[in-house]
Amino acid sequence: MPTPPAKGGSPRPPEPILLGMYRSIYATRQFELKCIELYRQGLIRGYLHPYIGQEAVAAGACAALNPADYIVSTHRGHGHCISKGADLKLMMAEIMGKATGYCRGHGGSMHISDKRVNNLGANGIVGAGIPIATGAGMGIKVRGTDQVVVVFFSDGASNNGVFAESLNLAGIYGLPVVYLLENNHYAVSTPIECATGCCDLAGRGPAYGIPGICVDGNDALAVYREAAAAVARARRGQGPTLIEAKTYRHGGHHVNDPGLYMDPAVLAEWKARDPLLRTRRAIDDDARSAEIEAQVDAELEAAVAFATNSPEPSVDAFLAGIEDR
Amino acid sequence: MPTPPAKGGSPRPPEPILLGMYRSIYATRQFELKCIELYRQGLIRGYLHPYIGQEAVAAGACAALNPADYIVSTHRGHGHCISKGADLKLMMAEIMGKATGYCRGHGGSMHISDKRVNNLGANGIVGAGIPIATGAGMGIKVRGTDQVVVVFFSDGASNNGVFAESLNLAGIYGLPVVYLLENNHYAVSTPIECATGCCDLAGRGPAYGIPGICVDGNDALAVYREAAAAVARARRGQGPTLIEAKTYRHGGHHVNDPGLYMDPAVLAEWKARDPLLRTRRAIDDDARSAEIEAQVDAELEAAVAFATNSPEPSVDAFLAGIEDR
Amino acid sequence: MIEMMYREALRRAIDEEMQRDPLVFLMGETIAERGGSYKVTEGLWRKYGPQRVIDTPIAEASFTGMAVGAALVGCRPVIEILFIDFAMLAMDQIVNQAAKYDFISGGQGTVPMVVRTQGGAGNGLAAQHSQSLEALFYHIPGLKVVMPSTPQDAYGLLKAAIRDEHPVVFIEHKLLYMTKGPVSEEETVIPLGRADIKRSGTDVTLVTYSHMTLKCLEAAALLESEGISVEVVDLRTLSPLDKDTVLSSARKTGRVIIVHEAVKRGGIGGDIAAMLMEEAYDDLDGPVLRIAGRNTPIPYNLNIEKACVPSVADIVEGVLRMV
Amino acid sequence: MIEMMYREALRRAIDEEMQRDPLVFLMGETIAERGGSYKVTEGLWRKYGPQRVIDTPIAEASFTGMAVGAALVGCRPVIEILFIDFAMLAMDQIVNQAAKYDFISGGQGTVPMVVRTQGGAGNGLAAQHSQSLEALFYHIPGLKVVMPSTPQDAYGLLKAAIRDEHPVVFIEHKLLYMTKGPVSEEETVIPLGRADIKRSGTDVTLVTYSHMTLKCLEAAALLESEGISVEVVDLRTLSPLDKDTVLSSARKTGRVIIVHEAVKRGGIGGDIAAMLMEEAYDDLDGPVLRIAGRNTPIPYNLNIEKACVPSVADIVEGVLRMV
Ligand SMILES: Cc1ncc(C[n+]2csc(CCOP(=O)(O)OP(=O)(O)O)c2C)c(N)n1
Ligand SMILES: Cc1ncc(C[n+]2csc(CCOP(=O)(O)OP(=O)(O)O)c2C)c(N)n1
Ligand SMILES: [Mg+2]
Ligand SMILES: [Mg+2]
Repeated sequence: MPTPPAKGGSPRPPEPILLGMYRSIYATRQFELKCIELYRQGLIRGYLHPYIGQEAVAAGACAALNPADYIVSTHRGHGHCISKGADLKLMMAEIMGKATGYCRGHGGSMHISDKRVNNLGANGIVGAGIPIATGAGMGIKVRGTDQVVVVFFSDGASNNGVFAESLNLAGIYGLPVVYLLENNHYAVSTPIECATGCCDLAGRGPAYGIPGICVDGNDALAVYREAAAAVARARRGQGPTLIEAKTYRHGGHHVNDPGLYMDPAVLAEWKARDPLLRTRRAIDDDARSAEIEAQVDAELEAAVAFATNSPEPSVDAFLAGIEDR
Repeated sequence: MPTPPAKGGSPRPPEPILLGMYRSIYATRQFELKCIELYRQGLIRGYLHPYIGQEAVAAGACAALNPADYIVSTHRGHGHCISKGADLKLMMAEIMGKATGYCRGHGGSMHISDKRVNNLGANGIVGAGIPIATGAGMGIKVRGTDQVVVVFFSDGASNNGVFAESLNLAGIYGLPVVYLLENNHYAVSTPIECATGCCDLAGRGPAYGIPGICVDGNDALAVYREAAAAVARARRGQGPTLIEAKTYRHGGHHVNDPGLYMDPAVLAEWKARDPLLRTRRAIDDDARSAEIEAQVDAELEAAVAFATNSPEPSVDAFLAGIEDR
Repeated sequence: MIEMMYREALRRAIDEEMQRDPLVFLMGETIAERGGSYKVTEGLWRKYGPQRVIDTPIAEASFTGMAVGAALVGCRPVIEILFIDFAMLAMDQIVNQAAKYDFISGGQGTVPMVVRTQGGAGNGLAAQHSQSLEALFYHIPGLKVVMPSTPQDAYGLLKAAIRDEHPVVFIEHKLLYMTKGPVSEEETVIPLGRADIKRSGTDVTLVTYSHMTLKCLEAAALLESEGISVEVVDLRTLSPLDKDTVLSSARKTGRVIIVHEAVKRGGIGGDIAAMLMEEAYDDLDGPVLRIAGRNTPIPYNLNIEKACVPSVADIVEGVLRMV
Repeated sequence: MIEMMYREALRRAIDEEMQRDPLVFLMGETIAERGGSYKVTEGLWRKYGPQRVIDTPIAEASFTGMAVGAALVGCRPVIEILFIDFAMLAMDQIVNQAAKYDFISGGQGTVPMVVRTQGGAGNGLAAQHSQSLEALFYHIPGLKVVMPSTPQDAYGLLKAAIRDEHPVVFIEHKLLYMTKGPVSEEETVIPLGRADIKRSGTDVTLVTYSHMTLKCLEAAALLESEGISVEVVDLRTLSPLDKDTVLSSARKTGRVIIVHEAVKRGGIGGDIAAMLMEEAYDDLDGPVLRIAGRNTPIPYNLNIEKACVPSVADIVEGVLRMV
């Protein structure tokens, strides 16, 4: 049986953790608002899936990790990427398709990875990161380090077969993997209630032999607490955990989806529990939060300038390198 | 929570059902013993996976079906095939690769299907029948008939992603499908305890929103009872059920596997609960059972003669028909 | 003729077939109330209800398998796999099940299902949403592969695909959905397996299909002004392949270039080139050439993306090199 | 040289690489204590323990994905997918993940993994256990494809595959496991991408690989007695393809037949034929021919199974038709 979300407020984590989480949340929010603006201006193309409203999940989970720990992300990956410590310049350059981006302009929003901080990357195939993360856990075991992997994915992915297979595999081998199911209640426009007869997604952990826990995904402190506990277990060799974090998108599936199928009343409720505001409130020190915000704003401005001024990839150089693939 | 196997004896089903089940079990047993003999003589080739020891599952489940209901089977499919009403002549001819076989010699043991009795067939890909059965259920719904599908598969398949996906799909759409998980405790030589951290396989039903029930798979009467209940629910439009039937192979994975990895003591225990002997005991009328046995023996003898005397497929005719595929 | 978008033509085909045959039904992700990501199924959910226009969870392997099962019990499922890249999740059901059932069962049952899917580069969707993977299906006996280039062909061929007794992989192109063209007013079924000469010519034959047909036609128009007469053979159906049309065009012009967007290595161009060599060697004035996708995954950036697939200029240049 | 079975040569390669590099590990179904269905991994579980020789549940999609992840964190996983038919379950991870990571990430990470698998007809295992599906991998940029025909090649190429920085699909053949041949005593790594001339000749070139190499050699021996000198080029690695060796043999003999077991339509033979036409047209004395698998799933019955794949007689006859 999954643990229900904790009642009342979450205990305060150490101050630097709290501030770090706020930094992640604020940076993700501002970064994405800027991306949407650039998208509307035609400066970003392709698919762009905002994480707005869900930022506490990535911020809380990544706050529980060491730099050497791994994450595996999704098509909705900006928050994971930033929370794990991405350089906004390289991210923005990638999303604008520039040669200076994380992936040299090959990847775009849906494919950013960041080797320096062990972010194994986003993925355009829903669910595909789950076995990859499981394998990263196996690799850690083979190499004998004490690293941990957190893999993010959402409710839609949890109905894909690789989710079940991977939980099962991680359970047998006792792998150091935390499966972080961000239940944002939708897969594109399909509500989770229409995609499964069992909405207790955390309950699928025990069905495959691993613990399943449910947490308020809009509460960064709560996510941090559960993630830290799961990470600690994994690091001690006590195996994987499934954490379901309940959350909600503040908008449509991607930047071009108005999300008209979302019930405005429900959306308003979730917006009232905006993880950004809640975390800022938890800091309860306007000077500290303002300081973080100013830093992020400056960083973001620099990132946009860097990306804007960066060159496109060279076609000739690109073509020169491909014939051996 | 899955229902534990019923304690004590099962209530007696109607006499024709009981006799029919015994006929299925006895015919499957004799048919396979004959196949093994023919295999040793080099008259059968390829993979041959005996169902010996598990016959009560197919017999019990198929006894709960109408002729118009469908079954979907596996690589270990002789029991399903016979219990659904196969003609032993056409089966034996197929397994001997003859032109007169169910599949004209194209399929062999692993691929027999039988359109006349709505057996959609065995499958060489573990787990692949599960979504196919789910789709048959959807087809029934679209066509508006009151048919039901029973899909057989084993513990190994239940760790494959299509199992989870299919339960989930059947749950959402309320499909008339009974998922009959024959837990024979092994996938080839891998014990189920090594293949999952959660050996309560029936418990995976609720994780995907459908009921999960556990039954003694060596007790044909118990299997019949649970299958009949699940089939009745499905026929009434009350959706799918997962039934886990616990059973055991009396030998190795296939005809060439001595199964040395099986614990002889455990095997002896299961053999003591041989479904054939138990069902014969349930009939408790030596004349009736002997009559059935004599009928089957004669049928089998005729089947072997038929298959032996049947021609091989013609190479020329075969090649003439293929270039348009 | 009525002017229609490619996606409207597809929708009309599905609509007419659903109307005609209550055993036709649809499954896919967000194809119901939302009408599909490319709006092909728009309005059908309202018209035919949730029993026949069915949203699925993200479970390509299993809902494809469901189509196999539904086909086996007498229905005619039409499923949508949103990107052909995602069909990789369903390969077991397509390759090992759908394609083989009729054969394995000794003819006891066919699998009349259609997998509608979509491929190609051109929108900055990067390496996992831009592939051209038709060659993977073309190689599998038991599968038919259809790739229409015009609204009329999309319409008539989808109807034929739905009526076919065998599994059909029906591959649309993301850059075609919004293209317009005339579609016949009266109901029309275009038989599978017949190529269409989209432009007659005498000097060079371009054998092509799907979106590249448009580029070949553009190239042919440009070449005409240079006095070169180009024939454009649109295969429409890759499998079964209309060898006769390809061979007779090749015999007429003596010069053939196969143009496809898919990666050259292992693409279907090689197969057609080899077939031409085997069957029309003496009628050829020189080697059959291939103009095809570069040997790389498709990148996100639009400039380098563009460089990965054949352009009109590449085709013009190829023809000029040949004559 | 030591006389060894193909499967023993594979085992020796894995053993030496596991010994050399603690980051090499194995995953697959019943490969550990049981040693694998074809006995390739026999004894390795005992030697290297359950941490490095790992049995998996029947979950091809996810354990293949696990190999991708393990490779990304620095290991060198070697997985076994027992039949290439079952690789259809893992196509997303092979095609969309393993093959693309290096590219998508802009070079931030390679995926040094080996998928060992096995194909081909010949044991009455029917349509889902007998396919030759190499063409599906050959078409995907980012994948290497290796198909050795001899114990020595199996040994040396598997070692190279394990050391390669990129994903390698290493395809064995069920009829080769028990074949014997000399294997060098000293450690030998055979670089990927180099074909091997298994027999020199001057009249006709047979381009082939895997089990068909043995049939081509048999045919060549028979033809010699008729005074025809046949060169047998064993590709060994399909991708990267050793064009140079193929081209120079073609230029030498002027007559080429490509022989493979896979279905002709969309098989790699077409690609090689087209390449030869594009690059060596003037050196050819006539069309490049293909002798390949029939256009059908493989049936169970042994007689008709045999009729589906090229025989020595087919090859002999093809050569005789050509000279
Ligand atoms: C295998 C696969 N099927 C379908 C898609 C198309 N698609 C992209 S995002 C998405 C919804 C994913 O839902 P969920 O897993 O809940 O993630 P969320 O968008 O909520 O973050 C779909 C269906 C895909 N990318 N991959
Ligand atoms: C997808 C796939 N993987 C592997 C195999 C090889 N294989 C054949 S039977 C079998 C074991 C199946 O175990 P289980 O599902 O428990 O069925 P049982 O043999 O016990 O009836 C395996 C691994 C296969 N046929 N298909
Ligand atoms: Mg979601
Ligand atoms: Mg089993």
